[in-house]
Amino acid sequence: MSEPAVSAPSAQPPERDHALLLLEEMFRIRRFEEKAAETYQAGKIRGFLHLYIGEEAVAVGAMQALTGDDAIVATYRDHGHALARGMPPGALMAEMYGKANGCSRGRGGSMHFFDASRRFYGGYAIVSGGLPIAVGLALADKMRGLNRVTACFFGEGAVAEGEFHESLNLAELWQLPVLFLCENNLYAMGTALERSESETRIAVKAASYRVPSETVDGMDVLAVEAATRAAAGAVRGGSGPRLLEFETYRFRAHSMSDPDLYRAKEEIERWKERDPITLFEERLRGWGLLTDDEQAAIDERVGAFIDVAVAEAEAGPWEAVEDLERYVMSE
Amino acid sequence: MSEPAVSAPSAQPPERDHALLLLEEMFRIRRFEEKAAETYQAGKIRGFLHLYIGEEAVAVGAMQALTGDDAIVATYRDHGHALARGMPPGALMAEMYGKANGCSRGRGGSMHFFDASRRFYGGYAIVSGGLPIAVGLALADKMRGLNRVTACFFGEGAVAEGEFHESLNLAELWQLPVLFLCENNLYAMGTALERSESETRIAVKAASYRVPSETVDGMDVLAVEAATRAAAGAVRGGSGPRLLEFETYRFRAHSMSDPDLYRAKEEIERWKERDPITLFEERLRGWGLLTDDEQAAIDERVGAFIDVAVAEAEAGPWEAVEDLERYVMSE
Amino acid sequence: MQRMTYREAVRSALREALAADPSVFLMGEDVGRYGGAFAVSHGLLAEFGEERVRDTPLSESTFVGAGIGAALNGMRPIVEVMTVNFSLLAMDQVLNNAATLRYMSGGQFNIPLVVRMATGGGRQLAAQHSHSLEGWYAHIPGIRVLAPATVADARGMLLAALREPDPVFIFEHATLYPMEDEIDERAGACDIRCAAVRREGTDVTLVASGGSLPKAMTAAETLADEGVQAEVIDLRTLRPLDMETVVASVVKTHRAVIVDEAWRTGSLAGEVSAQIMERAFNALDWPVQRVCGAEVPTPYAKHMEDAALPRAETVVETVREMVR
Amino acid sequence: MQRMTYREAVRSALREALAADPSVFLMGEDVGRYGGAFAVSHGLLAEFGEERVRDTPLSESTFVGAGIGAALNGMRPIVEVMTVNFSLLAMDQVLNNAATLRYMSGGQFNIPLVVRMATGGGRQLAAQHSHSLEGWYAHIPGIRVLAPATVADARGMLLAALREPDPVFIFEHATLYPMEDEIDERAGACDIRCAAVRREGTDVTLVASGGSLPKAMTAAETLADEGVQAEVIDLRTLRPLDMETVVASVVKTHRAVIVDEAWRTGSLAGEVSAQIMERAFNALDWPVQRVCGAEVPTPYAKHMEDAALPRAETVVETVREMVR
Ligand SMILES: Cc1ncc(C[n+]2csc(CCOP(=O)(O)OP(=O)(O)O)c2C)c(N)n1
Ligand SMILES: Cc1ncc(C[n+]2csc(CCOP(=O)(O)OP(=O)(O)O)c2C)c(N)n1
Ligand SMILES: [Mg+2]
Ligand SMILES: [Mg+2]
Repeated sequence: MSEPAVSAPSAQPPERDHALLLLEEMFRIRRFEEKAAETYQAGKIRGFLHLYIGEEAVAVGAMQALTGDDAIVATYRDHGHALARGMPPGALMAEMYGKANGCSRGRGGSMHFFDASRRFYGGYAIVSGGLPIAVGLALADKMRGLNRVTACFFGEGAVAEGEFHESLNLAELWQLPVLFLCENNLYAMGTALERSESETRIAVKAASYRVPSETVDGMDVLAVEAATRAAAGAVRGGSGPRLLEFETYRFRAHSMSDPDLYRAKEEIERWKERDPITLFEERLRGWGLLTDDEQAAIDERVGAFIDVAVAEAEAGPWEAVEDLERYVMSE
Repeated sequence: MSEPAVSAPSAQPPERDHALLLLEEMFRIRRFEEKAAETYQAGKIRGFLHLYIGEEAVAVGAMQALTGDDAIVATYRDHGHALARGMPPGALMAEMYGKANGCSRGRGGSMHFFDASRRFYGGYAIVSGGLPIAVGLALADKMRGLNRVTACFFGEGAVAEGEFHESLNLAELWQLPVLFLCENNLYAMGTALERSESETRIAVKAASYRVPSETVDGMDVLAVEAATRAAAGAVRGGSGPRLLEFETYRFRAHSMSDPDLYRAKEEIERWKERDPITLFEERLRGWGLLTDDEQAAIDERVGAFIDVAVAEAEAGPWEAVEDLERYVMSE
Repeated sequence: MQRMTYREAVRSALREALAADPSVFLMGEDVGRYGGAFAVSHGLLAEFGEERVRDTPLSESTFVGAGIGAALNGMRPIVEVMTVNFSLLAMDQVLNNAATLRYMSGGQFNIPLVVRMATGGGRQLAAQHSHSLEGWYAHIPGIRVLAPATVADARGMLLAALREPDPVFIFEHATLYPMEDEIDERAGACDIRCAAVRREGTDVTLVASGGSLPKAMTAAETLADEGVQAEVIDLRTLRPLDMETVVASVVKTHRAVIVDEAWRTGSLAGEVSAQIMERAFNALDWPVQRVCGAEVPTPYAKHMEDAALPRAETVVETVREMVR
Repeated sequence: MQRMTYREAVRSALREALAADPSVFLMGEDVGRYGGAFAVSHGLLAEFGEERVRDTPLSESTFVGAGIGAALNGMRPIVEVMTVNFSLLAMDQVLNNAATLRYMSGGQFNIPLVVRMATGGGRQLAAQHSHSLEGWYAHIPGIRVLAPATVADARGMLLAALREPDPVFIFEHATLYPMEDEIDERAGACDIRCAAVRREGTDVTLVASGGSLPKAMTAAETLADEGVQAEVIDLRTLRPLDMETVVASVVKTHRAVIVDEAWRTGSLAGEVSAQIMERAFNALDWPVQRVCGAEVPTPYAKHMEDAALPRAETVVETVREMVR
């Protein structure tokens, strides 16, 4: 049972194409979120909107370690995970517009993206509510003899809920292939981790269920990818669940309605200096893997990527009100 | 944060009168429970009946370390705790008869004994349901500046419930005077601890909340008393909650309706050799603190004690049916 | 035909399902080694092994949620929540996940999950162990709620539930487990869409379900001796409600009494009463009456609990008033 | 008199109670640093400090249970469960402890606890964040359930709840927080036993509460233009129900429509409908009607959510049918 320790920045330069892919995926999320915020201000997106800005390295790095056969369980802060999983941006933007071409036919909105074809089992808006679901998905894989991993993302705030305790115990007790991925951005809405947990080291908590865990620098996409590959490999190997704690930070408020009065501006600024995208760009340039031309090309491709998303959302049809009761039960 | 380790049998002979008191109290519980079982067979007690036989040293030893100002929270297996707390046996037996002179006016039955005058906040029949209540009782004491301990008894089965996790965290986070007393009798109905917990060392679990804990031989009444005195003292000293795990065993089935098919006869026999009452008697005789005459005197007093209980229960009146809705709300 | 108890009928359906479909498995507290708190699953662990008959820790919210997850991923879980009283700990998983995932995903997922639990009072188990919360479950869109009241239904409804693509919650009234009857042990799934007329009558309609059905039947017999022919309807499925059968009867009898063990205020009996008025107002000669549980936490003492629960005599007295 | 929002009215009651009684404290998720998910407790942490305004971890079952325990031991806790949707995680503590301890102990204990929570839909928060479960709470003996629908009640009912010896659950409809009105900021506790006639009328009785009241009032205005005088009753207290006020109105108008945001089947509207029939059957010219939420998990898209929730127009159309 490993003790928490921030993993040192991966020294090895990554393979070039792969590195640029990671960068572009993080970029996509950043721009997608900025556009979502802008569109929200314009009143085209309503309800709750939780941005992933600042945490891109976690979803992007972790998703690289998973195969198309693996399952994903996310939270209401699910845009980054959906994009990193390869869900078409138009289907996501359209979902936030409440259109019928949305990934949940406009019924779920920002907090509830789903994609059966990619085994994206959805964003769960009740904190900790997705953990038992992940345990069950993994139980089914184990009983069916399928060698697949169920990756369950959740925030550090969920750790205080009873379901975290029950789920880690059951997953370990039954040796289920669950990869628990804790996004520790230090706050649950306005409540700082040290004001909600008597023991703030989540790795120590995992150990009390005999679940091996590791604390990872969530601002280093390569570290996230490497740690997730190792953990996912162990889970795939049948040695039961693993937990990874990613130390990260949300650069924006909890949601669009959060005045963000509980964080010191300096703290936010300090973390912004560790912007996962800028950090990675600098390292890539240092390794000579990123040129201005490539940077420009990426910007352009991502810009087009976002334009397509908005265009599809704008052009999408509204679900017919007559279909209000459709999908409550199977036909 | 202490590691689990069965405490060595207390070598020091106890003060004589105190020793005989402990013995007599354990005896009272044993006989009371045997009488309850007999009365149940006779159909005078109905519903669920969970006997404390085999676990007497825990309630008796622990209760010695608590003052009348401290609060008690128990489970549905609450007879031993109620007796050790000094509740009149007649009020308990009458409660099980469903009489108006019962400690809960016949409304609670065996699982729900209450006594406001002794700060006995009741037996809770939803596993783990009493823990949050104990946390709240302790919160009130702390906020009111009262230096009192809230002792919360629960079985090891409750450890799997989310409320155990939430309650230990909150008690430690807010440094509340809660003394968590886990009666580890190895089984939750028919489910053995190792088949319900990935980590069976409850002390290790407590450590993951930074709650200091100790594992104690629950068959040694002196060890239980000593450990509880130390822990209660620490809690009273304002250093936050403590958890004690008492290793014990129930000699009877879970309840009167339990066929007890899940335990090996040999295992039960082995534990019966560690009967807390016989063990203590032998040690007292070894120390020359118990003579045949005293033994006989104790038997006699306890016999009378039980007779009074039954007589009061038999003689007690039935609550008037017209009072069915009384006590739902305050008048 | 074979004589068996309600308990054995549930067990026979479980055994049949486990034997027939490898994706079916049973999970819950003490369903294995202990043999089930009500001995329903007795023997199944020995027969099907630990993989198929799973004892869970005391973690209601998580094993119910795990049942949802397993159902989402190709399995056919049967989750036993020992009693409805403990299901409160899993209520979030029921209402926010089991009932919503299909809809929220725009129909991409469905949850073929069966959850069984014992319900009701009448055994002197006091306030925390005697709840009748079927009415709460019947309020939830996205799930089906069944209440087998006969030995045949105890078996047939479970087999039928296992064919549904969506979550089905089955409430087994704890007082019914020892009830015996002759049933066709080879009969498969039965209908779970319709209520059933358990006794024909012309003067008044008694609507009941689960543990209240025997009380309604007893009342009907007493009334028959007094020359009052009561028609007794067993709702069987509490969500969706089959009001057609109920309304058809009331249109014939012009009077209705609903028997429901739950607390009166906010009970399913109130819903049925309101729907009868909405659909058969002009056919009513008398306001629909309800015989429900008293609005108190269930007391332990027998005479107090008896006073708190609906009784056949109360039903009889209520009807006498109506047909005078 | 002073003009303030519903949000400010709740805050003023909280501030007054915290200032007046040292045993009062506020506890819940983000009530402190964040200022409350709905900014209700904004500023109270600065004013009363961390001891009296306590941010809790995400542990609904335990902080609600802790509220019960603190109330049992001399304190006067006000627990804020951010929204009713999350209260499902604490349902066991509510039903099995808060509602039963006084009764199970034969009256030895009582629980002066106030639990506040936001409720309802209408803000495009989708299926897991739009529940209206007041009806479930109103089913529970042993607790009081309040639903303030006006700015004055938002303040007065909370102050009144703090004088009750037993648990009181207050449901604040999230869409009402910005609502403004002139109220007497020095007015203390108000009555919490009676329903209120918010508008007098002679032709039909509209029964509503909480977030449904504004819809009923709007409908009444539209109907007035058509010459139909609707009497609007605000239930105010959902448990116990003040049916006298409702029945008195129906006896006068002979018609009633109940507006309730909850899913129709098993809604409190069904209970009110059934009780009106039980108590005023002969006064009814028309079956009591209900305008409730559609039986679907609340969808996100605005046009879909609008179709799922009760609307003033639907109430108007329903009444037109009845008075034709
Ligand atoms: C059970 C429950 N309680 C409260 C909330 C309200 N809420 C939504 S997000 C949130 C904070 C969760 O923080 P964390 O788990 O750290 O995730 P993050 O938002 O930081 O990604 C809260 C309290 C909720 N959705 N569910
Ligand atoms: C939440 C809940 N789930 C299930 C039950 C049924 N039940 C009653 S006692 C019990 C076993 C509890 O075991 P433990 O906590 O070890 O206490 P013990 O009976 O051994 O003293 C169970 C499963 C319950 N009462 N509450
Ligand atoms: Mg967080
Ligand atoms: Mg035990």
